[in-house]
Amino acid sequence: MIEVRGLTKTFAGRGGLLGHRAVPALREVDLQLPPGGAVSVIGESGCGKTTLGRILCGLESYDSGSLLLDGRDAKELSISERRERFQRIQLIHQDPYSALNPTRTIRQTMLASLRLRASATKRSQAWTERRANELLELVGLDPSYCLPRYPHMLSGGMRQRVVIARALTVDPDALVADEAVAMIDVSLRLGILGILRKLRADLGLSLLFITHDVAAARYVGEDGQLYVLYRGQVVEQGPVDEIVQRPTHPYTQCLLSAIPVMRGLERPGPDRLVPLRPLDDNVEPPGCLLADRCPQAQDDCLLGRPPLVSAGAEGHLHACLHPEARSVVATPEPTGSSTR
Amino acid sequence: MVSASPPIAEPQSTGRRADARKRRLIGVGRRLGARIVAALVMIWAVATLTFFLVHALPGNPVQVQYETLLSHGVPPAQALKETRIIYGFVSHEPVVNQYGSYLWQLLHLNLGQSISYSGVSVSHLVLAAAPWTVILVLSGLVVSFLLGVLAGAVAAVRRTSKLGDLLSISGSLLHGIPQFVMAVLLAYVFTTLLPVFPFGAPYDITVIPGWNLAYIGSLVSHAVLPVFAYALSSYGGWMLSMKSSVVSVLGDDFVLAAELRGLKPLTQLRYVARNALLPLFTVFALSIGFMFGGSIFIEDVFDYPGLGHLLLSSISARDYPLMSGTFLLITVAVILSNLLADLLYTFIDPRVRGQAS
Amino acid sequence: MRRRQSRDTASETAAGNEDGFEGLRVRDLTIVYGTEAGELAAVRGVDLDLPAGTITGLVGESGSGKSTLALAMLNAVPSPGRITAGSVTMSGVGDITRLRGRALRQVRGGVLGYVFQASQNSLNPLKRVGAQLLDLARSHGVAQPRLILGEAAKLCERMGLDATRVLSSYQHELSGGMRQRVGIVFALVLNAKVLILDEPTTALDMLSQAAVLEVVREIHAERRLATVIITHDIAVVAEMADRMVVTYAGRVVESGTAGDVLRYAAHPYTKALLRSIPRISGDISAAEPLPGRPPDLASIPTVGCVFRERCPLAMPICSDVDPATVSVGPGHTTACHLAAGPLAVPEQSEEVAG
Amino acid sequence: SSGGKTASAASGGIFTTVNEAHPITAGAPMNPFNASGNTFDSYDQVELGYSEYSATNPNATFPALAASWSLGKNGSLTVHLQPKARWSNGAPVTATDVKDSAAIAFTQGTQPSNLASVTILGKKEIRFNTIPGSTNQLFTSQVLATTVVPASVYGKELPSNIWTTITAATYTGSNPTKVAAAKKAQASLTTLGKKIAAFAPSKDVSAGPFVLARLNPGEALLTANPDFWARSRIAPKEVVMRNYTGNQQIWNYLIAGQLDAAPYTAMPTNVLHEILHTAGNKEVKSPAYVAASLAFDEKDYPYGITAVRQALAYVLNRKQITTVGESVSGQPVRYQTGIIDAIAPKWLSHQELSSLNPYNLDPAKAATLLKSAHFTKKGGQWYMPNGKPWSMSIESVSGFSDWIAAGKFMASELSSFGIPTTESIAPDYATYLANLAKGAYPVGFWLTALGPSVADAFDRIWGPNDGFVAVGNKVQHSSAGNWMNTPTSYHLPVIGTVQPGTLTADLTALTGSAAKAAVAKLAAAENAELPVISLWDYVNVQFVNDKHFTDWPIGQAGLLNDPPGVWMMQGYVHAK
Amino acid sequence: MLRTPGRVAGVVIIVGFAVMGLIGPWIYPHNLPVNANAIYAGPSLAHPLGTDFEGTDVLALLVTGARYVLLSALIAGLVAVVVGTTIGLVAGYLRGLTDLGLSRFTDFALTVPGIPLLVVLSTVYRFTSPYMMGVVLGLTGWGGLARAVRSQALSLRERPYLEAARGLGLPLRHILWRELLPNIAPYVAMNLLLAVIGSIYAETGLFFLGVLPAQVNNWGVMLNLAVFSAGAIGSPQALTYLLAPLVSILLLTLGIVLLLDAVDEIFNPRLRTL
Ligand SMILES: Nc1ncnc2c1ncn2[C@@H]1O[C@H](COP(=O)(O)OP(=O)(O)OP(=O)(O)O)[C@@H](O)[C@H]1O
Ligand SMILES: Nc1ncnc2c1ncn2[C@@H]1O[C@H](COP(=O)(O)OP(=O)(O)OP(=O)(O)O)[C@@H](O)[C@H]1O
Ligand SMILES: [Mg+2]
Ligand SMILES: [Mg+2]
Repeated sequence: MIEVRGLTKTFAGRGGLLGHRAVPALREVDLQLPPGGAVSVIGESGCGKTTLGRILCGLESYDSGSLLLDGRDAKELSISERRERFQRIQLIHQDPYSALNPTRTIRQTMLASLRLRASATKRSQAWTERRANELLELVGLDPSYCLPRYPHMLSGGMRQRVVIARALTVDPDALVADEAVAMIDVSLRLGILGILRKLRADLGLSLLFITHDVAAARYVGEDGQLYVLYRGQVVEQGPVDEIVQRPTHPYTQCLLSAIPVMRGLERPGPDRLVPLRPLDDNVEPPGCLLADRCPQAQDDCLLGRPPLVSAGAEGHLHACLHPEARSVVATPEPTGSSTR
Repeated sequence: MVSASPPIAEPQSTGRRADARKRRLIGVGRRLGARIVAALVMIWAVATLTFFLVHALPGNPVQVQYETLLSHGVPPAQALKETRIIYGFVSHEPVVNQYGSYLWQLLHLNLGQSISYSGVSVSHLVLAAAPWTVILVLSGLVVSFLLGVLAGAVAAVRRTSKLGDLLSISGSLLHGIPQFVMAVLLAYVFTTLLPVFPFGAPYDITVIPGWNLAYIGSLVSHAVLPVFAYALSSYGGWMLSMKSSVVSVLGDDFVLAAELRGLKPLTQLRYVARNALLPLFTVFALSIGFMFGGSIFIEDVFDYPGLGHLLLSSISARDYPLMSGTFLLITVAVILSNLLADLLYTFIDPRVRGQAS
Repeated sequence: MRRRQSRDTASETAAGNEDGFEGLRVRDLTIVYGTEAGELAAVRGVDLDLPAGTITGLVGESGSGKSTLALAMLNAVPSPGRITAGSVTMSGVGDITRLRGRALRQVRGGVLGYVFQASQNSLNPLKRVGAQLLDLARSHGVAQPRLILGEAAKLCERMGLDATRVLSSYQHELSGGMRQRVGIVFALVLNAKVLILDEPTTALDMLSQAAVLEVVREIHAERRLATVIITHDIAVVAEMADRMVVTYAGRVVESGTAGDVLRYAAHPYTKALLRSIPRISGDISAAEPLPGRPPDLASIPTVGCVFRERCPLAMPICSDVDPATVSVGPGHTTACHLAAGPLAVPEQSEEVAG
Repeated sequence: SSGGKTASAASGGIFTTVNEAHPITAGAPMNPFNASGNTFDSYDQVELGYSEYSATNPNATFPALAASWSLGKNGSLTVHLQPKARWSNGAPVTATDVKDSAAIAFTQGTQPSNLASVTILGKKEIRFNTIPGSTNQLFTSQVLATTVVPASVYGKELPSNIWTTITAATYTGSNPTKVAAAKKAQASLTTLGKKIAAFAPSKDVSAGPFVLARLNPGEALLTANPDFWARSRIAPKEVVMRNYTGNQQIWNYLIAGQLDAAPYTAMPTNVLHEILHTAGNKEVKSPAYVAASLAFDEKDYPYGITAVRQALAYVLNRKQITTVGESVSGQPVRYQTGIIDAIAPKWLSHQELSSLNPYNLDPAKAATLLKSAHFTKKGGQWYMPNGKPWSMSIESVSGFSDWIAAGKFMASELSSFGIPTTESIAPDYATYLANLAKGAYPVGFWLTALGPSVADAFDRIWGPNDGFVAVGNKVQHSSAGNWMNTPTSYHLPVIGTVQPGTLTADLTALTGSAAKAAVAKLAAAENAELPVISLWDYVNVQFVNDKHFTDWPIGQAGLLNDPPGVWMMQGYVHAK
Repeated sequence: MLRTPGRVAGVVIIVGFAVMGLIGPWIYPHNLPVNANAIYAGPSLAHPLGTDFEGTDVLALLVTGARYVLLSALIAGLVAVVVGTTIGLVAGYLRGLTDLGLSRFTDFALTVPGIPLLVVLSTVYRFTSPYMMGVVLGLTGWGGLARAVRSQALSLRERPYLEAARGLGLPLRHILWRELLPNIAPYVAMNLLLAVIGSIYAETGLFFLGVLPAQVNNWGVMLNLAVFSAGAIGSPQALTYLLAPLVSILLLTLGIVLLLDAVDEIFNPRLRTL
């Protein structure tokens, strides 16, 4: 079980020059990732998704709050325990092109950590080779083709599979996929998503799925939770389908309205909203962070930051003073048929 | 506060803009200040290095100077005073004091007195020599920069043609020739084989210095060879960097975008040129340093009376105050030119400037 | 002044030859790239109509030749590529592939507005947006370049941008969504008739994407443009386009109204592509991955159906004979042997013979 | 660049030459007492007279500011100045100028060694008095070598009691209070000397044929002084004085035909050929009173052994060494006498000369000598009597290309003889001298046979560098400054015991046959004991160019050793 | 790797000089023979490149002088690369205060102009040993590399693959040597070659200036003697003496330059053909 409570992170601001404004990336985020569970995080660019993922993997520090790993605060772990524990949370990076060392063959990449594992568990050299083959096959690659090759000789989709296989070499119990398919060709995305789905089902891995693509989140974690992040704050959370079908927070509603509709196959949601104005992160409204962009904003929204409260349905929370359920996502066209 | 409607009102955004501009200005100011402080620290470090260098010299010349004066029957107090005039410090004082008085003298731009040019202050000598080096370095730099950048741009644009190949090869070849070799070759060709250019003085003594054609012509004709020795030996570097810079800028999206928007070829060229030249400024800064260092060779071969020449003559005369003063000035020149280029860069590249906002 | 005049007269004479079609017409376009393995076709025998007032969506996987096709519309295929056959005819201008020099330059930006695949970096990083707009105006001989700033400011405000701020900004001071909109401003500020958007939203998040698409839709309607949206994201096209063109390996494999193509997809590739996209609602397990890899120049078959290697329904004829483009509905065509019917006799099309 | 190209036959135009004395430094004071002062001897800086470099009469002097002079009975010298001599500001040159100049000489340590005081006898007449009881054969030449500067400029720099101080400083008695006072006076003169050396007059005031007009870091321009006493003799209208920092620059100027007269420069033969190839260039030779020698520190084993030094003299091929080192202006030494070969016959009789050992090349003889001194040769390598292998290092100086080349060549010669030898090069002459004085080099180069005075020549061997210092009229031997460490007396086969140090000191006061006898003894001592091995005598090779000027003092050996300004004062150098 | 003729030429030149430096001193006697009758002789069968001021064969001087030049340049290159890479890597990878300190130090090293510093140092050391010369040259020449390596390390350490390596729990040793270094290897190798060229220039330059004693046999000394003692600039007789070391320096640097562009190919798998 991975859990964060009140997680807050502020960046000093890029450029490092004096007089630069601090950037709050996460504000008091609470999140639970149960074993075998899936949590998807959506939000617009810069809302802190990557930061959250990296903190969970132990790759980034945080200012306050706590990160509990199987109930133990990560800050209380010894260095070796931390390393060992964080090893079991692996990050799948968005960019498959830079996630593999260009100077090393896939075999070298795969074997580096397998060897470590083998020596720790007193297993033979042959085991590492076998395991590498196994893992590559697991992600749908042909080991004999991939192993001797350098990353640049593989396609983006293949590389992302290698990245997943590499993450599996340390037998992780959780994966953090940060926009893992954003840079993969559309036709190949589903293949990768399928692997993640399969890993959850077959190996019981838990998955933190960071994405812009709600449908993809639904595909890999239909049974999981969906968190909506806005400017580092969780504004709405709950079971995926609950949030998709009955979003209550205006921000979530805008996000979901923004999903293109396959006109002809789908019918737009009846309450679909117009797109939001661009975010100006130079201004920080005193109350609700969305107040300056919110189509539903009222005077009291500027008074204080709304807390995350129950939205009625089981596990559905939102942070809005004036919530209103809307049906914004598209629904399948009943006549959907592929022949005329 | 409560009444503020969610859409941001116009005056507020103007305020923000002004604020941003102010922040940017403050940023630039801070950056400038930081650079100047860094340069001062660097100068201090070099002064310290020079001080300890003189201390490390065999048979500590300061001590020797003091003893020599004593042996000439000069009373100790007087000897102390004269040694201090020459070096700015006296070596049998505690090191802290020596260092302190050395820095104190430096603060007053006092580099001590030359031994070989007795009675002449080092500051006087280096200041007299510095303009010649600056003339050489700057004109050499400008000539090589212009030639190299032009040739590099052409080589990049025409990189698949014969002309491009030719230019690239010329660049690589010239780049591989050390400055002193270039100087010797030029000297051989143009003072012996075809004696067209004079050398040995910065200008003909029979012309009267001033804003007259004869003087300027004489200055130019005497500087041609050393300047070209510089220019040719650094041309290759400029050419190659410019070529690779242009090639990389040509691959940038905005260049294609400019073409697709139908901008005039000249405008497109300006876009490419400015972007390609920008990274060369860092190289520019470093190369000024290089050239100050390299001026020794050129000045030696062509007997041009700049700082390098002075440094060499101070060394062969074992004129340690002059030597350390010249070395200090050469290094400070490098620091100052780096500072200048750095500041220039800040003003030229909005992205660097933008870091402040 | 003289420049404008000469262009006006040119357009008058060109207009006289038109058959009433307004917009951009691509005919039988073939584009090759010179590679180590010789000249390989990235776009082959493409016919395309981009009528004014219509948004056409061009979908295809990476490497299917979308950008190449788009650049060809401006006669700007970068070397080592070149147009080997076909024409791109703009109403009132003529065949763009034959234009050279200033005439070509005036068409680019003046008549054809292009928004870049990587519009994120389509501005000169060292100049303010406003100054670059002035450059644009001067390059196109606008009588009073300054007026263009007002025009641009209007466009900016249309797109929800703070015009004063944007025009006095450098590229790096703008966010991704803003840059994309500025890219559109540049494409339209000179009253272009055709708007070509090459993957306008790939690097954007959902909200920015929706906002940019909204802006495009509005301006398109307002100016009665001929708009092409090039993307690999079929959903974007489905949302936006009136007509939809599916390309694969440099060929148009299917085209028709967006509704028709989505609902009655005729080509196995279109069908598979549609299936491979997970949906926001409905049965999520219906999604199915598309097998195999996207094509690259070297592996595109030169004879026969280009999709046959990934096609679940491939037949022997597919490897020998180029499928002809056949009509499967009003304005809906596809290039598949199956659609042509099992008895369809392959017509030797000219480009294969040549 | 200019090379006198605008010269007209009538005026003579520009005379281009090179200043060999010191670098031309923009900003250095126009002051002859400054080490790099921007005044030029014989052009805008004149002495009372210039030495004739006579081998036999060291006092022979060409008149300059001094039109004539006469020796008094008490040894004093009365000088009559050129009646028409004027400074370039129009003021006449007077006895006061000379007196102040004499005082300045004291502050610079360049005064005649036994000068006591100066008495003004008239506006143009002045007497130099000697210290009573002192003897100095060279008093006349030393007095006449005084550089004269204008009292109107320099007088202000001198304190009014300067002559009192000088008198105090020259005290040589043993009264302790006076000795203490002398020390104090000397110290104050040294301090004053520094002040004067640093003094920078605002403009050049010259009594010479030219005045400095302007200079840049590479050249100085002098224009003819209209007030010069013998204006009509001076052909050039202007003089361009070029700076040089390395010999090769002078070669290049000469090859380009840009110099009307060039001072002596070392050069290889190929360069000489190039120079002579240039139109108008002419080589002018005169004897130079100096020889290049190899000197030993006899404290260093085994160089204290006479046989060793003799053996080395037999091994070294002086002819070839000279060819390699100084082929153009060197003459291999024939007689090892301590004076240059050119004047040896003037001092030594034919019989004396022929009795000298010529040390002709004879490696076999060298081997015999070494064996007799218990050296052994094994496997082509010589071992010293103490059993250690004998290897050598020859010291020379960076920038002295002739020494370096010769040194390298000798190293090769000695190595192939069986003494592995390397050449070691000191970074500069000052360091070389300092290390030499410290006794750091067993074998090194040394300039000997300085002349024309034979006393000076032997002083290079048995003088201060060998620990013999003249204090008053007596010579003392001390270890201070002694790096040659020769024995204080030799026992020579025919001549008997010779004490070279004392004899050398006495030589300054000897004349006639007494001097000749002393020279004979010293020459024999040098020849037998070889404290130094002379390698070559220098020949003063100068170049003149006939393009713009003619009538060079060719054949005037003495005059050629003086700078061209003196030639002109003597009526030579005419416009073509 | 050796596909282009240029690279073959480069390798041939470098190997040729290396052989010269290695065995050259053995094929000639320790003391090269002198001959006062053949001073500045022109090229002949006995002396293919003529003779010098004492009649020594110029070819022999060239060959025996190669060792000093090559050895010290190689040492200088190695020292510069080791120091520069270490400082750059440590600064870039560890960041923070270490980086600040090391970066300032690097700036300082870059600012002090090398040649004048060496000229001044020559008053302290005499550099008769190529080892000493090499070490000093190396210690004055590492700045550029350190700066380049630092910025490389800084950007590389943020690369996802390095982050992944850390995430997989791979030891620091592995990360630095196996993951990071191979990526900057082309840089380092290229800089090694550049440092070698720079050292050749600096060292021959110093000897050429004559601030270093001419005791050793070395191309720079030959140049110095040719220009300043033999009057080679003014007289064609000593021309071969001048040209021999000059052409050697040019050839050697040409060889290195020709090899430079092969370096990237050696280290970059992208450019390597499988
Ligand atoms: N190393 C950093 N230094 C300073 N600011 C940072 C840093 N990393 C992220 N930020 C800032 O923190 C905020 C959150 O960044 P983060 O990368 O987590 O967003 P994201 O949701 O992943 O965005 P995207 O969808 O673009 O990937 C942003 O405003 C970003 O600019
Ligand atoms: N300069 C070039 N040289 C050689 N081949 C090229 C060149 N540019 C593109 N190609 C090839 O042409 C084909 C079409 O490329 P194009 O960029 O038009 O595809 P695309 O559909 O726009 O792909 P993407 O979705 O990745 O932008 C690809 O196979 C590509 O590899
Ligand atoms: Mg992110
Ligand atoms: Mg594309």
